[in-house]
Amino acid sequence: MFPWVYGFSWTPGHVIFVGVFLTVAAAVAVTVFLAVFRSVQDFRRGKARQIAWQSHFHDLPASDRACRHALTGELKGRVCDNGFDCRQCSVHARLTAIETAPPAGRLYHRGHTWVRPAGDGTLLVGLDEIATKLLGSVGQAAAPPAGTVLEANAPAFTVRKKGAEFRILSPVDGVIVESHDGSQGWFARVKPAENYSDVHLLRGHEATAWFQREVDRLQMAACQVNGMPALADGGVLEGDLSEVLPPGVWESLSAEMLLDS
Amino acid sequence: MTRRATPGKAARYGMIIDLDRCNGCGACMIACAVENNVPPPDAKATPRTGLNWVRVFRVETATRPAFVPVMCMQCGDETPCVSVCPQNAVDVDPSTGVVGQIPERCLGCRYCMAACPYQARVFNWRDPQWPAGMEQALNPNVSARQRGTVEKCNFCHGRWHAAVEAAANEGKTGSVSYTPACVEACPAQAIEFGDLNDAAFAAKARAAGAFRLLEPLGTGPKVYYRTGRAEVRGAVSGLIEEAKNGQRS
Amino acid sequence: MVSALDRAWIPRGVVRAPLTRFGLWVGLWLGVFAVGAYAMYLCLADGLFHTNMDNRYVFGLWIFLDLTVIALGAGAFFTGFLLYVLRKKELKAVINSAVVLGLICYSGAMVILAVDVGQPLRAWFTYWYPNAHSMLAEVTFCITCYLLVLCIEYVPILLKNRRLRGIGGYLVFEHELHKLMVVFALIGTLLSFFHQGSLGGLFGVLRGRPFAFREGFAIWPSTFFLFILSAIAAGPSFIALTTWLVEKISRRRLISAEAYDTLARISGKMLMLYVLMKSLDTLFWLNQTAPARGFPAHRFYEFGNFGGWTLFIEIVILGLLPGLALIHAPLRAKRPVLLAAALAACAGVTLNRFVLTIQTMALPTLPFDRLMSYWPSWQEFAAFGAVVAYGVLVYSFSFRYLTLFPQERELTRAELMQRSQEA
Amino acid sequence: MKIARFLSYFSGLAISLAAGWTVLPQALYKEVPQPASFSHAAHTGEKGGMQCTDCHAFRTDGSFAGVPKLETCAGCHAEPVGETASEKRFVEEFVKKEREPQWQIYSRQPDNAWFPHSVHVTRGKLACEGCHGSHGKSAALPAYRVNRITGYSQTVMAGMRMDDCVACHRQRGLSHSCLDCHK
Repeated sequence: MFPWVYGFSWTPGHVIFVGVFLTVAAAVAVTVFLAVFRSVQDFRRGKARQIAWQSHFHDLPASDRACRHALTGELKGRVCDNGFDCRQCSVHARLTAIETAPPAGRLYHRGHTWVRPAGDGTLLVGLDEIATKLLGSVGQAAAPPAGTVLEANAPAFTVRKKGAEFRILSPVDGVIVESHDGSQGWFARVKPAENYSDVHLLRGHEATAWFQREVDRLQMAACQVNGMPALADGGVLEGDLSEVLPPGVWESLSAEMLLDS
Repeated sequence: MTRRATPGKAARYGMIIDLDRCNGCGACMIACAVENNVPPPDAKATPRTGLNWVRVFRVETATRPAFVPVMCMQCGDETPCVSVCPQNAVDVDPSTGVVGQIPERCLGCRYCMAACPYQARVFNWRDPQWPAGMEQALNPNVSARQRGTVEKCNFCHGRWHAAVEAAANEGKTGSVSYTPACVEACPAQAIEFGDLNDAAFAAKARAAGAFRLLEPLGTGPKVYYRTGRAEVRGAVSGLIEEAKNGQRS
Repeated sequence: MVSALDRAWIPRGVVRAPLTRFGLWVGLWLGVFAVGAYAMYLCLADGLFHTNMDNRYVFGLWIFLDLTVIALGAGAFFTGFLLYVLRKKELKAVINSAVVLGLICYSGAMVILAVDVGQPLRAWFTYWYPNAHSMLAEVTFCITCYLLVLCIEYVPILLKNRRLRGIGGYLVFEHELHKLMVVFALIGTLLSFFHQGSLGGLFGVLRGRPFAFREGFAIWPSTFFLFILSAIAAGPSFIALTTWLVEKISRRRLISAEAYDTLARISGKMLMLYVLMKSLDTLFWLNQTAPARGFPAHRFYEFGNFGGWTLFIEIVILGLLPGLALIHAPLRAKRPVLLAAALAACAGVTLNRFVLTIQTMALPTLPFDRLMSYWPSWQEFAAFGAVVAYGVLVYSFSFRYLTLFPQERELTRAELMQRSQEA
Repeated sequence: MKIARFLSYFSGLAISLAAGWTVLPQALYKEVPQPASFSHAAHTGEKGGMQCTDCHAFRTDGSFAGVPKLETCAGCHAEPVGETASEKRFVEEFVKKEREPQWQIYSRQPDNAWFPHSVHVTRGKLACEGCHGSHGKSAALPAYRVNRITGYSQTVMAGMRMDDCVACHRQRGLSHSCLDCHK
């Protein structure tokens, strides 16, 4: 194969044959090397987390990636391609340009967490009703300790229940200043980051529409289970869902709701 | 680059087998096996797994049967086995015209065997074994082959080596002559061995009644057959018109 | 403990068989594998006399099946080419499965080849002292390179596993590798093109075997191109067929009807093209190539077992008919028709490989020689069984723990919804 | 910090390479002692004045005899001719007892290689040094280290690998197909 190996000759056939092979081998090696190199670069530039989330996000079923403006009916059937991060979304910016009213009450993240200004410059972060129904109360042990840096859309902490594991996504950028067991509805008090923005969070009638859809999904899944309190108005879900739903359905449903595919 | 044969000028060794003389005794097969260190067949060997470098076929014809010894034809043109070998274990020796098969380079893929229209190549399906003491009687001029490699007739190349060495020992130059074992052993003297570059031998090979096996394939075999019987030529040569002639006569 | 671990590795939102049933399934195939591994050991440690191959049948069951699985495994490169290069998005539904199938087919073929050659420890000779004129050298180079490419293509599928994706930079590497997948798709296409062709060329260049020999273009005989065509015609059919089989065994729905339709349509078109070319080639060979070498057509087909019917079945029954069924939209819309046609297409390629290997070996070239038959030994069957078992095991584990069919989750949910509405 | 990491990386690499370079050959080869010590230098050149062919002779039929038998040695060394202890021991151990020394042959070729000395030396007029290097001037026999797998000597004299044979044949325009040298 090489000039120094017995039997090699500089005939066109030999040269083409070996040349093509070495080119292919080199191309494969270079491409793999490039992938490794780029991965290292991503880490250096701190893009690793964003890439990981985008990758997760793209694996979600299309129905789970519905744009907030599709939920409210402003747009038809739009699937989000920004990883639920409306802060960089031009469509969102265009549609909300006229909206000036300051947000009131809770702002919801698509991973079923919420944020509420505590009034003293900090933010309270908690699990919403659906997440609580699915997981029960989180407990102090699971909540992240003070000093933990949170990044929007990145995992904030992990909940284990009935052998299943779910990671809870953080709704905001910031640092936890106080963690709580969730008994009062919130699990962390967060000092927002400097570039804190809440435009990616659902509010007002968006939140209502989204919440309604999520309840519908739960209802749909719950319908097949005997003895499940399925309420026509979709308002209240009774009981601990992990007890009522069959384990497979409960885990799959919880994972989808919490955006943990 | 010019290639010069080691001693003297290049030869093109060939054979002429007289089918009218061959009586199918099989002495050539035995002499070949002894000369070339072919191990005796094991208990389970069949004619299809045996290590025969030369095989004598019995061919039925319209009259009485003919016997056809078939060995490697040392194809001269577009040698089918040489181009297919993936790792150059087969080549044509320009100084003798013999197709060389080097078992030590052989992978045992058997592609060359599939390529050979004469089925002149055999494979070592198992480890070669000799009865106790018989290793002492092996021919030192021929190296024994390993299991998993292909081997075939090379016109008793060990004898050629011996002839070259003997000539050098005597300080002689020029071409050497030697006789393959099968030629020597044939009691009917049906096989003639010679150099096709030699005009007299070449003329004999191309004389009337001579033919080669499967000539239309274009492999240029250097083993010639001759017979005076048209029906034998028809049944053996593989030529369609010959076959028709053979049936008519 | 084990079941918790098992559960943690299964992708979210899909339903898999209980661990015990999966264990039984794996155990069954491990048994098949063990028997075959023993047969392989016999051949490697003792010699190839354990097979029923002989100096006439130098290629037997193994080479025939190797050629077949490599042809069927062509679905991997062709799907990759259609998806990444021609941007046929519908095929995203099967690409992962196709890659795993390709990996299994190629690695399995390599394992069998390693047993089949007499001196496997000398395999590196082909790299060190290659004969550039040999089709087999080209096949060796291309297949090993392509196996490497398939392994690389398998990496992103593996890294997307639910547990592995959480580890360090796995997902980032997966992301970067996936962005470059078009390079591998192109290299894979180039390599596959050449080795599928060279496998055909392997027989087409045998000038000493008029039954296999074909004229061609430059250094490539016509079988070179026919093998490529037939492989890419059967590849999508094989993927449709295996997907259906996995659906039946796992009792899940895995891909949409549209994905089936796309696979069938592509397969049908390529099959029709192949049948046309194959017919032309056969006519030319029977009337021109073979007679010129002293072998009129009737000499090939005057043997009882290998009569002209093989040609008819190969081209018409297993070529033209499934081709017609697959290009006709209303026909292929019927699932049983689609599956039967896909099966016929795969069988047609299998028969083609059988004819070129076994029939070529069976037919005598010397006019005074005769047709010979061959039946593989149990070791040959068992060794191939081991490769099948290996493939089933790799696929089973991949299917259980990796996302081979991205549409499965949505289909599962739709199914659950439907069932709940019916209840 | 960075330097420390580099250092640890390269020292690790160096240790691995060194280990691979030294340990592996040690494991692959085993040393076999020669039956007696022998100095080519003492016999040839100005000191001994002998030619290679005086001991490594061609037989009367023209073939090459290889390493000399005991009788050749005994021709001069029936009694010690010098003062060295090794010679004395050789005479005591082998010559007196008529015990043939089993020399290990550095230049032993594989069974399938055909190398006639007469073709190369008598006819081709090749000098011994062309293939055997300066073996004839060595003061002591080098260690004979045999490959545990192949059974061949590790120290092959200069110019005795297949590549060397082929290169020489090519250079001289001689035939170099497989069968020219393989049997």
